[in-house]
Amino acid sequence: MTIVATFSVEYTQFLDPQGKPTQPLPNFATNCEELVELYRRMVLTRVFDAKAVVLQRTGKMGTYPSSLGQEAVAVGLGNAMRKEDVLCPAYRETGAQFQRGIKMSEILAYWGGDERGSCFQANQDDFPLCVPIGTQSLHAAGIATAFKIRQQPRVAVMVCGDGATSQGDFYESVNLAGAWNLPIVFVVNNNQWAISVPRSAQTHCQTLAQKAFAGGFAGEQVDGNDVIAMRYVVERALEKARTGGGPTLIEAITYRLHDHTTADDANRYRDKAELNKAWELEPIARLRHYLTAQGHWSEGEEAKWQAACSQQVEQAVQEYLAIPAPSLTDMFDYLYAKLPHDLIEQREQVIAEAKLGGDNHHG
Amino acid sequence: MTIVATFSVEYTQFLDPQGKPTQPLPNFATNCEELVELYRRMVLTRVFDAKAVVLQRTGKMGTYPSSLGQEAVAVGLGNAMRKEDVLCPAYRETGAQFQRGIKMSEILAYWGGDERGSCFQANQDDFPLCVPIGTQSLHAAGIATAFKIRQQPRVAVMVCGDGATSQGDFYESVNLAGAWNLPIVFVVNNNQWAISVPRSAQTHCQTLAQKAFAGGFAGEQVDGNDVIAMRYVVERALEKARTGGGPTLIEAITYRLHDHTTADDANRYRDKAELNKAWELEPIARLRHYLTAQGHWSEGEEAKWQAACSQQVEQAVQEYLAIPAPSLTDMFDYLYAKLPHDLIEQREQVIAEAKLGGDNHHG
Amino acid sequence: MAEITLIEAVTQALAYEMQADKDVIVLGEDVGVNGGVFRATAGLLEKFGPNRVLDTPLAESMIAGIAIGMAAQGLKPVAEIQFMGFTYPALDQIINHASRMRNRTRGRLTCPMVVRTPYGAGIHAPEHHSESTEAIYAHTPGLRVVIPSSPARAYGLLLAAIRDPDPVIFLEPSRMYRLVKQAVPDNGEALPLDQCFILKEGRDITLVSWGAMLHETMQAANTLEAQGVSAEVIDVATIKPLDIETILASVIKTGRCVVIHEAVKTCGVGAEIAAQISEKALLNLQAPVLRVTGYDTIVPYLKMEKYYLPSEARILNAVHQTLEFA
Amino acid sequence: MAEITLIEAVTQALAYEMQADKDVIVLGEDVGVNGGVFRATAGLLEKFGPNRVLDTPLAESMIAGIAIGMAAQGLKPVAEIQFMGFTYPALDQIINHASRMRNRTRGRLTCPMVVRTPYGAGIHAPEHHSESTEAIYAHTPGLRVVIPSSPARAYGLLLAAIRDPDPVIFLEPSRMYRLVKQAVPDNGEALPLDQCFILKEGRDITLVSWGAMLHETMQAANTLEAQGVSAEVIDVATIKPLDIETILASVIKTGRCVVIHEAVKTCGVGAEIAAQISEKALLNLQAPVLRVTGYDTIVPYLKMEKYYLPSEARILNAVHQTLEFA
Ligand SMILES: Cc1ncc(C[n+]2csc(CCOP(=O)(O)OP(=O)(O)O)c2C)c(N)n1
Ligand SMILES: Cc1ncc(C[n+]2csc(CCOP(=O)(O)OP(=O)(O)O)c2C)c(N)n1
Ligand SMILES: [Mg+2]
Ligand SMILES: [Mg+2]
Repeated sequence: MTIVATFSVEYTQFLDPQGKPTQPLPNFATNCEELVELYRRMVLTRVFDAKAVVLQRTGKMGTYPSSLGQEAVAVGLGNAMRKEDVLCPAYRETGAQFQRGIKMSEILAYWGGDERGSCFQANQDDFPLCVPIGTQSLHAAGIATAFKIRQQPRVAVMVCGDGATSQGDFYESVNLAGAWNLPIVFVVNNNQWAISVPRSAQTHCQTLAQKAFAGGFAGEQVDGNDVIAMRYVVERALEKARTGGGPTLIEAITYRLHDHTTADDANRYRDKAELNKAWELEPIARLRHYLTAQGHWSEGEEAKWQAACSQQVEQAVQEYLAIPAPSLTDMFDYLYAKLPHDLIEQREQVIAEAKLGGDNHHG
Repeated sequence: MTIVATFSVEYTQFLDPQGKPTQPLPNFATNCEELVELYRRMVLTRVFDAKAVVLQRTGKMGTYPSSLGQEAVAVGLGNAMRKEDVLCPAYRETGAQFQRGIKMSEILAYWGGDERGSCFQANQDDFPLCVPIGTQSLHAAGIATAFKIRQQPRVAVMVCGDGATSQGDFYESVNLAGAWNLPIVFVVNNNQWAISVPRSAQTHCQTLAQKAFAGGFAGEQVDGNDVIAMRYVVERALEKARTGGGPTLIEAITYRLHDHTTADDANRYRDKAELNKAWELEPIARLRHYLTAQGHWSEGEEAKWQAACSQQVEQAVQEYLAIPAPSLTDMFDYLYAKLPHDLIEQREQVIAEAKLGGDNHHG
Repeated sequence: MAEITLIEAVTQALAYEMQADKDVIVLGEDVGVNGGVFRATAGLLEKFGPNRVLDTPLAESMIAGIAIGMAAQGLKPVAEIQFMGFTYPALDQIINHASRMRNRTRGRLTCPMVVRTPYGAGIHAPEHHSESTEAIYAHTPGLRVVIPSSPARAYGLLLAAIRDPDPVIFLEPSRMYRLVKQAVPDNGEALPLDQCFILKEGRDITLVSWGAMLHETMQAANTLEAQGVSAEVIDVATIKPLDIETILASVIKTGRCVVIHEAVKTCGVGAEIAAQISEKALLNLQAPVLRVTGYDTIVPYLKMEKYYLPSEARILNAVHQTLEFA
Repeated sequence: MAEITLIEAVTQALAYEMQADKDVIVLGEDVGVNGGVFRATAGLLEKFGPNRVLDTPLAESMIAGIAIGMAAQGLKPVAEIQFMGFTYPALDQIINHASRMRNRTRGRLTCPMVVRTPYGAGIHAPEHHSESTEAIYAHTPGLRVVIPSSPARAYGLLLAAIRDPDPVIFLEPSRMYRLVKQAVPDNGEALPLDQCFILKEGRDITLVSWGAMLHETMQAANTLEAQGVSAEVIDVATIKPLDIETILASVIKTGRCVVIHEAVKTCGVGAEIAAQISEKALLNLQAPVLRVTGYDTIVPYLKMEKYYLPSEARILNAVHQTLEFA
């Protein structure tokens, strides 16, 4: 027997849970203003998130998946991406989407049950949230294929959860990305749970990073609660992809501090002790500790920024609530570029029925 | 950066292309009678295969996928399996199927366009040939799940091609096998081609064996033209699975010496030189060289065995050709356990129409 | 006897049959500790243990595919797919294998499996949680397709589905999961898998529906009663094989028929029913068979989904059109 | 002008449009060096290079899924799936994404892609190579479904499909690939994507069909002509959106109709056509609309497949039943 191939998975972390550097920080992070910016974005994401949950609980919005505790993943990757790159998210990447010009009110509109929430006004290329788990990975691979065919220095970034890595579509995109050396970065938000199924039951892999080996390219782990590490590894992977170096798979290790969605109750299946332990690792306090220790953040600034976030979010909520009802006929008018003849009658019918239906309609 | 996990792929070979041992042979192979048996089975497979191609070419059978050059893969694994194990084949495993009690005439009937070819008379549990590439891997995982639930010391063996490893279903079964520690062996017949797509274009992986790492278990390479190595690694993997050690993925490196099927013409896309080189590695000559060198095989024995094979195959062909036409109503009678009422009329119709249709029928 | 909801009836049937037959295995995403996202499998893990209730990794093709392998070994897998919109990755295994294994092997290998999934719109859920593509399954030879519309029928039909020796697609109208309660004796009695149920007898018109739309259909029938129109209401219940005899007998009696379903109109199951009625009872028809269905669009998100779903008013409108046809 | 087969017309249309529009990209298994297992893409790699003709790894969900991403970036992917029986793994991407992207994003992202696949039985191929499940696609809002039945229509309709700004499922009747030859000018002229074609005018009965079954349907029409029965033959060509107006006009003229397709009967597209005729032209019908279809079974392997496919005799039988109806 001879050994014909060997592989290894690296792990990157710069700040430990107490906010102490575990190794020299990367270049960008020596500039504390950049770090403060990352910090502010994480807080903004959390404030938005809490508000979205309240909107759902008070009947002003539909089901919502909180990204509590996973802010560093989204903010780090969103920050590393360039405008011309394309993001194919799952549904816990609001922190990234804000940086890509997607409006808070758009995201609220989406979860409020309004398709217009995906008609991003300031971002024409990013994909909308993706509900069928893992399917967006192939869209990202297709986008990356287009970049490659047109020789554009752009990168597709796809984000999915730990559960999504069990899907065939995820793997098929990983395999293709390797085979075609596509400019794509896979970010796996390993928040340890897929609804009630723990990471350990999802796969026997020691790391999710090694899923990349099945595509013949590098996979790595990163502390997904360390926004510095997160931004660092994503930026490096983007650069590599942009310059023809091909795909990278990044497993970001973090934790879902909330229920799966507002429709879920994690108490049914999750140990309280595990949750408490996870709180000690969360990304915002960690970076705050570091910035405070460096003298770049204070309680006063915290209070001010919290207030600013609340205000910004509140304004977005007002915008969201003020969106006029969609048109009845939208369900026909955006189905095809041009309404096919067989839908003309139905389109008229929906208008007539709405008048007729009145209170008889399901509510 | 720290390294958190490492992996490697082993390669096993006992006989080199000239039939010279590259390392001490495993126990079973020190008994030359066993080797002669394996040799005979490979030759039988090749004789059958050649005849099947002739049947197709002469209009006596439909499309047929030759396993020329890959006899060691099928014969080695078929020989290692126990009767109570279950085989989920693709369509190039005739050499294994013969050892599992499946009749030559059944296989011919299948390719002759007769469903009864999959109603194996002497093997009630093996799955039929599988045309949708890679899908059988999930059936094997389900069978292994049943073994595990019932605590039976049985193993499911799934065989697929190099191309099949790109399919989502393949990966989903690999992931599940790891997660549930299933008694299953994955054998990838890497014959270097998926119709016209070469192995190098199918995936960027250095080895197909490493696809197992995405499931968190061991993958290994074997010289698939060395039947000794083939039988050895499969037997070892079966033993491991049978005793609760979980899954193994075996990549058998071999070569498709024929066209993809009788409907294909490899000259369109394959280099003659590559084919000629591959002929130098083929499994039958290799073992013959060894056995001859050991004094366990001779030209006389070869001639006798070739004649015996031809006779056995010829008899199977006669059996095949003598199978009476299927019943017209079979397409209804095996669809459900009991014919649903909505099919009664159609079932009568097919009888009536057949009388009526006569020569008007497509043929 | 306590009254139970449709979803509780599903749980009750699962528990009954798991108790009665140790080969019945429940599998799917979150069906274990969590008891299913709708709680259909609540309590089963505790009762039957992790060898009988399998929480799977997140992969629907896998769920269907391993069920085929398990069934071939004589188990009776009952797989849950979390929502019908997530059954599509499983279609290949269902169409190409589950439905064909018996025929392919001339009866040697069989596929006694059930795929359960919540289906239909109107529960204010996100995109992909409102599908009603039962026609795809009804178009697939080798399958049975069953849709209960009451707790009692959910119980009896699910028992029948699990006991059936062939693959059954069992679609549970999620809008009905907790809409009504009913006393359902836990007696293990199955209902026939190939019959319609007449929910209300009538003389003037036949209303044919299934699943959650029976709610609006019954409302319409009651409104019509008050207007002096006697409507017969049929719950198709088993979409495949279709009990066209019961429907025909009713239409021959009433001479008029409206089919109501929430799936899109084009190539929906309503087309098959209308085509068969028109073929076999043309001379009995006093008006064309009308279809009141979801529009040929994608179910709008929750803000507008109510305009997609057929309302009682739309049903009444079609009924009156039919009654006034001349 | 040389006469070409249907498959050559496909190649001609692909080459024309790739030449005219550099955004058109062909992808699929074996479409490159090999030129496709049916030779539909023969010569394209040589002509347009490996950036325009992509040999993919073996994964159909992947092929459909990346086409969506490519299309969103403004490319016009034309994906080949080797046989219709292998489109099922791609259904999730087609139903859940391709058909919905425009609607989902309110027009921001669109999906101008074509999925081409050989379809239908009768070519003596192995299992899974005989599928005709066009009804699944016709039931999916957001798609167009097109089936050519002659070289000229293959050319014109494929051009239209590629140019269409929305996803098109393009089903090529493999039994017709090399059945007839026809002169097809390579002039880049597309045919309308929403119209039926009247292949033969007639007065006594309307025969509606599509794909390879038009072969037997035309044979039957010719036989009928000799018997003094004047049959009008309609090639539906575009299954979705359905040009019911042309069909209705014909049936109103003839008063009788038989729909012929090779797909299974239950919930086939024939049901939709029959239902619409019966709904909109009930009083014009002098006999029920009959359907001559494949049986509700799995297409038998090659030994018996001819008994599955509707024959001319079966069509004639139904026509006479219709003519004699009273
Ligand atoms: C194909 C599919 N199957 C099932 C679901 C239901 N579902 C929604 S989220 C989820 C778990 C996802 O877990 P993971 O990928 O880890 O992402 P997370 O929610 O933890 O961010 C499931 C099963 C779905 N949306 N899509
Ligand atoms: C799902 C599916 N897609 C496409 C095909 C058509 N097809 C038949 S064999 C084949 C290549 C298979 O290659 P590989 O897995 O390497 O097996 P081999 O034929 O080389 O043994 C393809 C694409 C198929 N049968 N099933
Ligand atoms: Mg997760
Ligand atoms: Mg191969």
